[in-house]
Parts: sequence; structure tokens; C-alpha cells
Amino acid sequence: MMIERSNAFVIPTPKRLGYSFNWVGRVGLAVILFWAVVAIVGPWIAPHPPGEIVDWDYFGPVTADFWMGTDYLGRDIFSRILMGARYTVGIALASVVLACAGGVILGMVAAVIGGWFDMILSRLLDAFNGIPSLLFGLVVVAAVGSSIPVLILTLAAIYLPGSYRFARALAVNVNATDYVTVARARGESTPYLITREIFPNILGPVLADLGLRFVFIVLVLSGLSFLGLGVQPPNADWGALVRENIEGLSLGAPAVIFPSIAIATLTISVNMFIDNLPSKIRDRSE
Amino acid sequence: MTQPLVTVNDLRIGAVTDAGRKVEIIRGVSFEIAPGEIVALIGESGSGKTTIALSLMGYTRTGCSITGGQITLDQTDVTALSERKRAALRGTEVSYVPQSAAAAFNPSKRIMDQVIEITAIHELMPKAEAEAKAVDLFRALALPDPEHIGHRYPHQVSGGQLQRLSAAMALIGGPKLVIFDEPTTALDVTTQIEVLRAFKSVMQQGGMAGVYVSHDLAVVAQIADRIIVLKGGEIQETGTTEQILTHPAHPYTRQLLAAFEPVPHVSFQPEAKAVPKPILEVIHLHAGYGAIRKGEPEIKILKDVNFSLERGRNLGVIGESGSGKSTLARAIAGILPPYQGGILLDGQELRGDLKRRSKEQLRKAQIVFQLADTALNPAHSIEQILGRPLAFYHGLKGAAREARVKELLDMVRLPANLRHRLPGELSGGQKQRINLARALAAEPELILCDEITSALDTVVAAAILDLLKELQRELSLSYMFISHDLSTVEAICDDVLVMLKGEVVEALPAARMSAEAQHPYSRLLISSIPQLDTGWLAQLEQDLTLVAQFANR
Amino acid sequence: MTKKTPNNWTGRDDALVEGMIRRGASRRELLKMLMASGVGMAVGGSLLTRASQAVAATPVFGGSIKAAGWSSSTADTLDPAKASLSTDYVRCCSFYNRLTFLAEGGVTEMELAESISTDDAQTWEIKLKSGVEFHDGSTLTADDVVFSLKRHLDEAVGSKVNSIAKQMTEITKLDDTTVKVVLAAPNADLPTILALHHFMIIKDGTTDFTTANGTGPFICEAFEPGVRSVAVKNPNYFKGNTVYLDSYEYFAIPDNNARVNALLSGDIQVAASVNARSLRMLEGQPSVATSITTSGNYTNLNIRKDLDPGMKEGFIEGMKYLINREAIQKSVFRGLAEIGNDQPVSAANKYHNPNIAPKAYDPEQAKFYFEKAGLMGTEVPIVASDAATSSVDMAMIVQQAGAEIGMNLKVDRVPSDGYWSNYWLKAPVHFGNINPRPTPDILFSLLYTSDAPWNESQYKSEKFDSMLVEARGALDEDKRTSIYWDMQEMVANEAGTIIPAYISNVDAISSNLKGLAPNPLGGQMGYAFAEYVWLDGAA
Amino acid sequence: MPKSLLPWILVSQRLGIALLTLVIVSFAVFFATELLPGDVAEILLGQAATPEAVAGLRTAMGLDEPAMHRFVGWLVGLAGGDMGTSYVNKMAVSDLMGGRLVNSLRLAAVTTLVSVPIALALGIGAAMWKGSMFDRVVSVATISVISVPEFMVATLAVLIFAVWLGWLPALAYGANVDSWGAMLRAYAMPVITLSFVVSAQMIRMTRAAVIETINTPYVEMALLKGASRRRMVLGHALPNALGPIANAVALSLSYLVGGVIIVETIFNYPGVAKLMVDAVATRDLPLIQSCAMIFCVSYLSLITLADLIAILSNPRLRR
Repeated sequence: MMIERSNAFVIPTPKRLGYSFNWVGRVGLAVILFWAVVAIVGPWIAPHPPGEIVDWDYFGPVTADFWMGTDYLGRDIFSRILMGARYTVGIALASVVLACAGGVILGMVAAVIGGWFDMILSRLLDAFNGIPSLLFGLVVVAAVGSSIPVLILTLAAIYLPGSYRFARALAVNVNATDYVTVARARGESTPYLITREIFPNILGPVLADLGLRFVFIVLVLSGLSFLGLGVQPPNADWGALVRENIEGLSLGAPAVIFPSIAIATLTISVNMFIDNLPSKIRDRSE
Repeated sequence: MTQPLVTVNDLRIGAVTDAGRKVEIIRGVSFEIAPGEIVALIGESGSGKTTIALSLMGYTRTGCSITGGQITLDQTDVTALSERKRAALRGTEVSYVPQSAAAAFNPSKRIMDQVIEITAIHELMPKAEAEAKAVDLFRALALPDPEHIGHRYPHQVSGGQLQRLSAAMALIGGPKLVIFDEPTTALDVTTQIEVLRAFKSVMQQGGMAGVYVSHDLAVVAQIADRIIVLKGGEIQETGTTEQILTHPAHPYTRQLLAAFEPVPHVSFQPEAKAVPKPILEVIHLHAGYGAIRKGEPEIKILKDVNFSLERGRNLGVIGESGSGKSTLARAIAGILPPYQGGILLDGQELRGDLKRRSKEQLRKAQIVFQLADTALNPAHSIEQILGRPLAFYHGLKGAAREARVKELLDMVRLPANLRHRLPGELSGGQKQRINLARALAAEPELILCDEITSALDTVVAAAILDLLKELQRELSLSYMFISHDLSTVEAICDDVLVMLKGEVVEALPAARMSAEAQHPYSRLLISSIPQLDTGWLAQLEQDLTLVAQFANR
Repeated sequence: MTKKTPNNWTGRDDALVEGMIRRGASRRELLKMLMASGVGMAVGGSLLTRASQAVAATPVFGGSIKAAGWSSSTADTLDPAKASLSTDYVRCCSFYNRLTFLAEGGVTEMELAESISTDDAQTWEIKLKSGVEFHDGSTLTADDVVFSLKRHLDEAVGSKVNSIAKQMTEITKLDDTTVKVVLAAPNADLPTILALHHFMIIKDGTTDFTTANGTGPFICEAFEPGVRSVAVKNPNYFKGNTVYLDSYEYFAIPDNNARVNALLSGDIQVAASVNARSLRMLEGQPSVATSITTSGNYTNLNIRKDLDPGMKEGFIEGMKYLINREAIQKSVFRGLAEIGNDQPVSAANKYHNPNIAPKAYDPEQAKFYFEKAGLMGTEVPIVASDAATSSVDMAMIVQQAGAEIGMNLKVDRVPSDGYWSNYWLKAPVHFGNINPRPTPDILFSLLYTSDAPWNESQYKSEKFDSMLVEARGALDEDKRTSIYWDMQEMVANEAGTIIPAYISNVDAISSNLKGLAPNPLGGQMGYAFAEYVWLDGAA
Repeated sequence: MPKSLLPWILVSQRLGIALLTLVIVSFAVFFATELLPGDVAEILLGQAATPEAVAGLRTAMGLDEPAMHRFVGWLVGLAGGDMGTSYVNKMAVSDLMGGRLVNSLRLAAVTTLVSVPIALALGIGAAMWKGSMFDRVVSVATISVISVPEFMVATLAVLIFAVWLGWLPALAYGANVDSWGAMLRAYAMPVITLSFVVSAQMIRMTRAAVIETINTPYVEMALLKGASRRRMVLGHALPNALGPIANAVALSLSYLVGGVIIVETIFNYPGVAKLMVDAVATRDLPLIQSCAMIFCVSYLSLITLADLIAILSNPRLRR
């Protein structure tokens, strides 16, 4: 019985569909996984608490004690980066998943239902897109202050319309295919059409899109901390680490260089991974 | 024999699949083409005929590369040339007429600019001279308004005209060899004739050699001097056209020819003859697309269609593209609600809108689409695809469902272990069988077949038709069979409707179709079907005004 | 913790400079001191060397400069009553004059007033200078002064000093050059109060503040709120030809780093109030000097005594022991601050009581008090914001100290936008930031009396209230001093406002800009630098 | 309907939708701002905000009226071309905004002039020589650029070009941009920074769009006519990729009006983004509204323009 079940729901794995990843993509994936692990175990391997002032000196150099130097308050940057991984990766991931989930669901519903619902939703989200994202962040900060859930929701809200547009365009194409027509002619309900017929077929490009948005969110996150919407101290995401230590840039302080490198490795590797996704996945996005 | 224009010697072409696997798609092909000779490359899809044709231009598509052998074109070894030198050959020595001119014309540029582009690329002649030459070619290709047609954009001329314009484009540089890549496959039969005629006459006048790629023996018979039969990247048989048609040596060639043999349809007689109600009855049906104003849609397609289909009988609907035949199937299936008229299934009135039909009504009439590729969800396994209607209509679960899926696969003559595959892992014919099996899973009484054999190779299509007949005998089905191909319809249907511009112009029993059709359009359609006879095109006499009136151009 | 690098403000150098600054030493004195003791050449010695030159050179007339403050918005105003940001003060100081002003060393001097006299500290007579002209050519009269003072009482004006001005119950013109002011109660500080920037004298009847019509050293040539202002020298200035600059442009660069970079690249000549962390960047740059002002500006941790946890006996006490003043002074302010003793009158003020010892950092003692308050193990949120200078950093230091003794303090960083209306004074434990005020009376009546509008910790003491009234009316300087010293002690011991440090203000200037001297009213020479500085080398 | 009218009907449809969008946005912005804690009176009084003082100022400013009333009043005024008066400094919003809008547009225009040609050239080049060294260098560079926070780019640029090299001024906005040279120098750094930010996306999208059209049969046809790579791409692929490219460019450029807050802050450039940040901080409703309208209008007009280009570059829709 169990075997039959598993047979009934064959997962279209990359291998079965004839994909493979090249080495650039694999390197990207490895770096992503590395940071994901750091995000999880960071607090246990950090040598110092993120808020502890370990040195009266500021913008200290790389030493045996402080592997990445110290920050503007004399705190250990290495520990702060390890702790920051959790916030940067976690928040960006949570918001991108939320944005894409929302966007994809709305996009698919709009594509299937069409008509007025589609029209009004598309217009509304378009209008929302017209408001610059950082300004939106600013208003949110002013209205409800800053906490991690607020941060995640704000970022998700900023990226939802784009994701919606993308998913809707894909879903409209899939919705017009014969297999969806067949299912509809069979009398299937809208939820079935969305979840079983359309969703599996836009999943590939949606995942690729999710990766790209993830990169943007990592950067917007640092932009938001510029406006005061960020993780509560003493913790900080990487963007905030760069931001609060930016005065060290002219001194060549490691405190500003290492967080920048952390951001760059993450975003570049995600890009490398996405760009080198097998073309079969990406091409369906067109 | 004079020096051959083209010599292909042991040509091998390799390709890299998406999974990174290397395969050889052309395996040691050798042939020659004499100057002025037209050679046809015949084969089913995947036989490598287009790949060979393109390689004559020194070109292989992305992922493919010439791995061995030589191609000599007019004493030049094309395979040894640099890309720049190859480019210099293209358009001047050898040129190309694409399968779909509609796709091969750049939509954003005027036709004339594209036709004379070869002369600009190779700096053959001044622009004015090139345009004059183009107009001459347009005239030679029997294009209407040859002086001005070049000023239009591609979307402003018909498919048949575009195909002839693409020939002009190929001929403008005065090539020694012209490659025709299935140039009439995408056209309606009535249009195909004009295009074939035009091609034939310019080729004869110019004395150019040609390579004609096609899967259709009847078309090739009209234009080629010699035929090369390909399968799986290898030559099966080579011979003059006459020889191939009359004395095929290779079994595969015979198989190809056999698919052209008319198979007289034996009407299926349901056992209980007493059923009075027709399975399907369509009364004054009107349907269309677009915004609905005053109860009528903006674009009206179907106009007052009436017919009835008796249980156990098959109805063929033929017509050319735009005739509304597919719309008719969609209206009956409820995908496109009609705005006027009625549909009775088994005597019960069907509501226009899908959502207002009962599950039972939906179950009784199933639709099967032309392209199995797009009709099967690529993310679902065959078991899921077939299992869903079983669960949906019949509530089957678990082992019972699996058993039934196996039965269905058996019914369409497929092995049971196929159920664990994804559609992408199947061949075209297998996919179409699955497509059919899914309809059968509902245990329907009527199957609406929308061009289900059109996209298939002749041999495979013939097998599908046989399967349909068998299934009908086993399951007491009725088919409504939509096709542009009269011979297919004749092979399976009892009655035929001829459709033109959304209206039924003639309804006849299929057996008497060829002989008794009255409507001029029906006659035109019948006469336009190419015959396996080299002299058919030359002898064909058609009323040109009639063609102009009905042909889709 | 005792790591030393040559370029670091640590150890003895640190203490020495701090001590000097605490006593309000000028930079020249500082330098002399440092040279004499043979230390600190590396300790920003170059800064001080260059700064010292400012005083030595001979003034030069002519030239224009660009100066950048740190905050600016569309709320920028030329209305002195509404002035709220340093940018506004700088502009007001250029375009207007006050009746009195506070000179170096905290001494009140006459500006537009010829004299201010009283017998009982309640009824005052202000005699105006004659021949003072507004930019529009009209002459200053008593009517202008009466109008300028009275508008602070009108609520529709939205004056920032409404609560201070309220004590002026009667403002009348006696003759063209004399104004009588009667106070609700005696207040010997009136001349100093009138030196506040908000009490600038404007033309009678002025309602349009798109440009400024004052008597000041500069005439307003252009003013775009949130963008910039351009001021040109007033040729008819009543003090005579004392202004060196032909013109100056003023705007704000809110980003500290950008402000410093603009100065380094020579695009501006004054970068007001730079972060202490930037000093390392400025060291060794021959084109740049700094001016350090020790004023009474401070960021304080406020614990409301009327709310949990402040109402629990021992919590405030514990927090006073938990706050590591040295860490704050060294790490947050990089030594450019002096350790505070929990009361608002800083060492820059002549009434400062030096006998109150700041509480030492003593986590064990703190733990004892927290246990007494029964708060160990509960989470106490501390509200901080970038709006209150360095409060987030200070909060983190307290939080870390708490974590080490098992006290769970949670830093709640809130947006700077809206901080003053939404969190300050309201949250149970929060940070505030108080700008320097010239007199203890203003500080105490704004911040600590029972009816004070900004009673940050809800400190209520009748004794304190009556002492303030007594000091106000006391014309005897010694008596006032002794009352104020007692009051400072009361605040330090009883109120819930923890003042860990008085922050020094660092203005970075181009080294060819001379004449900038510290002023107790704040940085940029009490915002009036434009009137006094000159550009060395300007022809 | 006559076919020649088709594009105009499409355009007027777009415009109508754009107008509706504007009204929706203004409504949303107005009430979102209303929901913010604190009002302009409290903010203006700042540390001096005693309840009586706030109440007095509120009455004096007419903030007692119901929100809906004020919104409709503002909307009616806007229809008549009057953007209202700032609560904070009593200046007409149009005066307050005029100069800064010009600044913003000028910066946007210069950046557009610099970045769009470069981005298109790089994108098209990368597509033309897909898989070559050039393509790889361009894609690595664009990835790196999108991976670095904007304020980092800006700060580095200032440090290098203004502080260390002294070639360019650190501030973009000075009174003396009288000569072309001075203007060029003043704009160089913000333009470089912004170009970095907006180009990356344009390059990627252009490359993708061109590559997609390169894979069409008509480009293959051009190849089979003997056309060079250059001719295939520029003559055949590009004209058909114009629609998607215009769309990508529009999306990137829409960032240049409202999204440049970081650049405006670091280079002290008085544009509308900073104006809106100020307006939000002071709860200056008429100003917030007007800024939001400006952003929305610029976004919508860019998108509409892109649509128009797509329509005009497609003969099927043009005629």
C-alpha cells in the first residue's frame, strides 16, 4: 500500500526531467549551504556574545583573538557576523518565501479566475509598485516600529507585487494549455486546477525567481536598516554591520570589510546558483 | 553523368542532450545531388532529414555538431570552412526555404527588406536592382500585386503568400542549391497546391538543384526527381521518385506507402439497435469569442450549426484552418459556452457553461486534443494522469485504481510499467495513446477527437486510427472526429460534415463523399488532396476563381 | 580590555585630556598641558596643534565658506520661536540678535540691550541700544522687542519656549528704547534666559518667515527649507565692521561619514558635530582641525518612578551601579565626554557641584539591589533610539552588563521618527537627550520640579520645588550656588534620571578657518560661528 | 472599429487605468499617514509638546477637521492644479517641491543618459557573444554590482574620487554649477553610483530578451542568409526585443525618482525622495501626498511609455 502511494505521486526530480547542475552552480549551492549551516549553529560557535565589548580599541585589526577585528564599539566582528547570518539569511528567506507564496497563490488565482478579479488585483498591486519600497519601509517604521516580524512582513509586502506579476504571467500560460483545459472540461474545481495542474508546472521558474528576489531582499534589508528598520540590538544583520561600521571604510577597517564580503559571498553564490540552473527550469519562465 | 553539385560522404552529426549525454543523430549518410536535380529527403520526425539539409549550408543547430564526413558543395568542402566563409556561401551558393514562413519572417521588418537582405549582406547588387529582381520573382511565384506586396509587413499577408515570399527570399541571390524544409506542411491543402506549383515552376525555370525535406510522400512525388528515405539518421533507400513509389525495396518504404492505402471504413453496428435517441444532437448552435455585447460575442465563429450523431456511429468534421471545426468541439465540451442554440447529449440538454453541467454529463463526453505534448501535464506521472479521472468520476482508490490504470494501458496497447513514467519520457505516439486512455478512463459514450492524428507521423497515425476502431468495437463508443485531412476522416467516419467559415456547407455519408459531394468547396477540398502519383499536380485542373473564393489566402 | 595602540585614547592621556576638558579648558591650554607633561603627542596631538593656531592668527576679511550641520528638514524655519534644530539656531544667530548673549565662560553679556536692571528680580527694565537697524532699514524699537517676546505666549505660534516665557506676565513698552518685563515670581536669571536662541528679536508684526528680517550680522539671501541657506554680510551691522566673512552657505549633511568626507575633500569648511569615531580619520590630515566643546549636552537613561519597574525599591539604585560610565565614556564617546554624576548641571556651568561622586560600576552591588527589588529573572525593556544620541550603544553596554549578572534587560530600539512624541517621557525605562541650557533654573524647572513639563522620571519633591523658587529670587550669588549644589545632590540621589556622561561636541573644520572658540551654549560657537570666524588666506 | 485607431484606444485605456491607480494610491497614502502615531503639531513642537500647546497648534492649523474632509479638499484642489500648502512651513507645496523635483529629474535624466546606453550596449554585446569571455565578464560584473549595498558603493566612490584623489566634489549639490565642466564634475559621483545600481538589472534583462529573440526562427533564417552575428542581433533580434527591453528599462528607471534616498543623503542632493522622508517625519500630509503622487506618476508614465514603445515597435499593433 505504501509503495503504491509513493508511486502515485512521482516527484518530478531534476534527474528524472533530465537536468544536471554544472560546477559553477554547485559551488554556488555549496556556499549557500555553508551560510545556511552558519545561520543555524552561529550562536553556538561564536566566541563572544554579540554585544560584549571585548576591546577598548575600535576598528581593531585582525588578531589571533579577534579573527575579523573589532567594530566601532570594540565588539568582536567575527561573532557578530556569525550571529548576523541568522538574521540576514533567516529574514531574507522568510520574507522571500512569504512574498513568493503570496504572489504565486494570488497570481495563480488571478490567472485561473481571470476577469474582474484579475483586473482589479493586478491594478492594485501595480499601484502599490508605484510607491518606492524604501519609502514604504519608512512609513512602516514610523507606524509600527521595528521588530523581526514587522521586518519580514514589510519586505514581503515590497516584493509581493513583483512575484505576483511573474507568477501570474506564468500561470496564464499554463492555464491556457490543453492539459488544464482537459482538467477543466473534466469538471475539476478551481483549487484542484491551481494546486495540482498549474502549480507543479510553474514551480521551476518560481524557484529561480525566488532566488533572485532573495538577493534583492538581502540588499534591501541593509537599506532598511539605514532608515532604522532593522534587527534589535545587540544583534544586527550583515547590512547593518556594514552600515554601522562604514566610518571604518576609510581606515580600511576589517569591521566593514568582512560583513561586506559575507553579503557578497551570499548574494553572488545565489546568483551563480540561479544563473546556472539547468536551462530546462529557467526556460519555462519565458 | 556530370560532376555532382553536392557530394555528401559519410556524414555524421552528434548532439548533446539536456542531460549532457552525447548521441549521434546522423550516422554515416552519403548521397549526391546533380546540378538542377531535386532530391527529396523523406522520413518521420527524428529521422534527421532537416539536420542533414541544414548541414548542407554548413549549419547545425545549437547543441549539434558535425563529427565526421565531408560535404562538398560545388567543389568546396563545406565542413572544412571557417564560419565566416560558410556565411559567405549562405544565400549565394545555397539558400533555404523554411518550414514556417510565418515564423521565419521577422515580424518587425517589411517583407521587401527581408527578401533582398541577401543581396545587401553579400553586396550582390544595388538595392534598386535587387528590388526589381524581387518583384520579378514575386511575379514568377504568382503572388498577387507583385509591385507592392513587398511593402507590407509579414502579418499583413497570408500564410501561403508568405511561403512563396520566402522562396523569393531564397532565390534572390541566385543560388545553385535551394533547400526546402517542409515548406507546405503548415499550409491548408488548397493553399498547398498553389505553393507547390509556384515552387515547381521557378525551380524548373532557374535550373537550380533542390533538396526537398518532407514527411509527405504524396507532396514529394509532385516535385522531386529522386527520393532518399531516412530513418533514425540513416538512409534506408534511395531511388528515383517513380521507382520508390512503384517498386519500393525497403520494408520501411513499403510501410510508408501502405499508410496511404485507403482503408474502407466498416461501420460499427451496435448490438441494441433499438436505441432511438442520438448520442449527440446539436441544434442551431452559435458560438464565439470576445466581450459579449447584447448577448453576442464580439468575434462570432460558429453560425447556426445543426447535426445529430447516432449512437455507435462516427461523425467526421472537416475544414481548413479557421473553419470553426475545433470551436465546435470546444462548444460541445463546454469549454467555450455557446451563446445561442442547444446541445443534447443522449437526449439530455447540456448547459452551455461547464460549471452547470453535472459530473455525469461531463463524464459521458470526453475531449482529446491534437497535441499530446501539451495535453498531458508534464509534472504528473502517467499513473496520476490516468488515475485522476478514475478517482474523480468513479471514486476509485488504491489497488482498484491501480488495477484499472493497468487495464487502461493495456486497452491502448501500452505496457503496464509505463505508468511510473512522466510524459516527457514517452514518444509522441505513446503520449497520444495515454491521451486517449485518459478519455477512456471516464468510461465515456462520446469522444470528441480534435485532430488527434495530425501531429503524428503517418505510420503512427495509422496505428492510432486502428486503435480507435478497435476501442469502438470493444466499448460501444461514438466518435466525433475533427480533421483537416479527408483521408483520415474517410478511414474512420460514417458521416462527414464539411465546414467553411463557421458554417456547415455539406453533410454526407463518408463513403459517398468523394463521389457525391455537391458543394463547390467540398469538391475543391477533395480535389486538393495530393495523390501518390507523380503526374497528379501537373494534371490537376482546378477552377481558379473557385480557389480564390475559398482558399485561405 | 587594556589593549593599547599608539593611536588610541587610553590610559593616562585619556584621563588628562578629560580632566582638562572637564574644567572647560581651551584647546590652547590643553595643548600646553600636554606638551608640558610630555605625553600625548600621538593622542590627537596634531589635532590640538592645528586647533591652537586658530586663536593665534590675525583675522582676515573676505571670503566665503560652506558649512554643514547634521540635521535639516522641510521643518527648517527662520522663525526663532519655532527653531528646533541646530541648523535653525545657526541661521537665527546670523540673521537676528538677542537682547543678551552668553559669552565664553558662561558670562551673560548685553547684545541688543544696553542694560537690563532690576531691584527685586521680578520687575525688570530693559534698555535698548540705539541706532540698531533691521535689514530692511527700519530702526529697532521697543515695539519690536515687545512683539518678539509676546509671541511666545501665543499658542498658535507654537513656540518652543512657551513654558519658559509664561513667567513673563507683563511685557510693556515704556518708551521707544525701554521695555518693562514683570515676572510672575522673582527670577534673577532673566538676562540669561533672554540669551536663549528662541528669544531672538524680530521686526514688529512679522508673520512671514520665508526670509529673515533681523538685525543680525548677515542678511538672508536665499533660504530653502531642508536644502540650504545663503547669508551675506550685513554692511550696516550695529557692532560695526566685525564680521570677516563676505558670505556663507549653510546646509545639513545628516550622514556623519558623508559630512566628514565632504570636509576632507574640501567641499565644506565646517562639519558640525562629527562622531568621535571619525577623529581617527581626521588625524594626520593637515587640512583639517577640530574644535571640541564641552557643554551640558547629555544622553540619559530615564526610569519612571511612577511605573513598574521604577517604582520597585532598589531598581533605580541597581541601574545606577550597573551602568558602566567608563565604558560609555571610552567606547561610545571615544573619550570625548566626561563622566556624569546623574544630575543635569554640567561642569561647563558655573553652578556645577563637583563634590558629587559618580557611582562606580559595581555589578555585585547592582545585583544586590535588583534582588531587593525582586526583579532578577524578569525581562525589563529599555527603549532606545537613534534620536537620542548614542543611546542605542549605551543601551547595549547596560544590557551586556546586565547579562553578566543574570539581569535580563531587553534593548528595544525604536525609530527616531516620532521618538520624542511617542516614547520619550512615556516608556517606563527609556533614553532621553537634553540639550545644554544656560542656567540650573531652566534645567530644573524644565526637568525636575513637580510640575515640570519634561519630568523624565516623574520625580516629585515639594522641598525641591520650594528650593528652586528660593534660589530664583536669591540675588546673592553664594547663596544661590549653595542652594543649587544641594539641589544637584537631591537629583543625583533621588531622581530616576541616570546621566552617565556629558558629551563633548566635536566640530571638524578646515584648518584655514580661524577664530572658532568654544561656547557653553553648544557647538559651532554656540551656533554663532559665522559672525566670528575668518578664512585664512582669503584676500 | 477602424484598425488605425487601435493603438490610440490601447493608449487611452492605459491612461485611464493610470489615473484610477493614482486616485487609489492617494487614498491609500492619505489614510496610511493618518494612521501613523503623532501628528504634525506634536512633531513640530518636538520636545516642547505639552498637551495644551499641541491642542492649540492643532486648532490653529485646521487639523481638527475630519480626515475625509481634508482628503477630499486636497483632491479637489489637486484637480484644479493646486497641490495644497505644507502644514509645516506654510509654503505652497508646489513651491517647496518645484526646485527639488527639477533636481530629481535632472539627476534621473543624467543617470538615464549615462546608464541606459551603457547597459544596453553591454546587455546586447553579452547576448551577441553569448558564452564568450566578454559575456562572462559582464555577467560576473553585474552580479557583483547587484550584490553590493548602494551606500557602500556611494561611500567608496566618495572616498576614492573625492577624498583620496580629489578629482570630484563629495557633494553633488552646490550653487555653482554654472559651467558644463562643473556640472559634470558635480554629477559624476551620484550618477556613477546610481548607474551601478540601475544598470545591473537592465543589462541582465536586455541580455535575456535579446537571447530569447536570437532563438527565434527568423534570426536563424538571417543566419541562413549568411548574415553576420552583428547583423543577426542588431538587425533582427533587437527590434523584436524592444518591448521587453523597454519594460526592463522603465522598471529600473522608475527607481531613479523615488528610490534614490540613499544617494540623496550621502551626496546631500536635495531631491524629492528626501523631501518625502522629511514629510513623513513631520507628518506633513499635503507634502506626503504630493510626493507620493509624483512617484506614482513617474512610475506609471514610465511603464506606460514602455508599453507604448512595445506597441510602436510591433507592426502588428502599430497599424
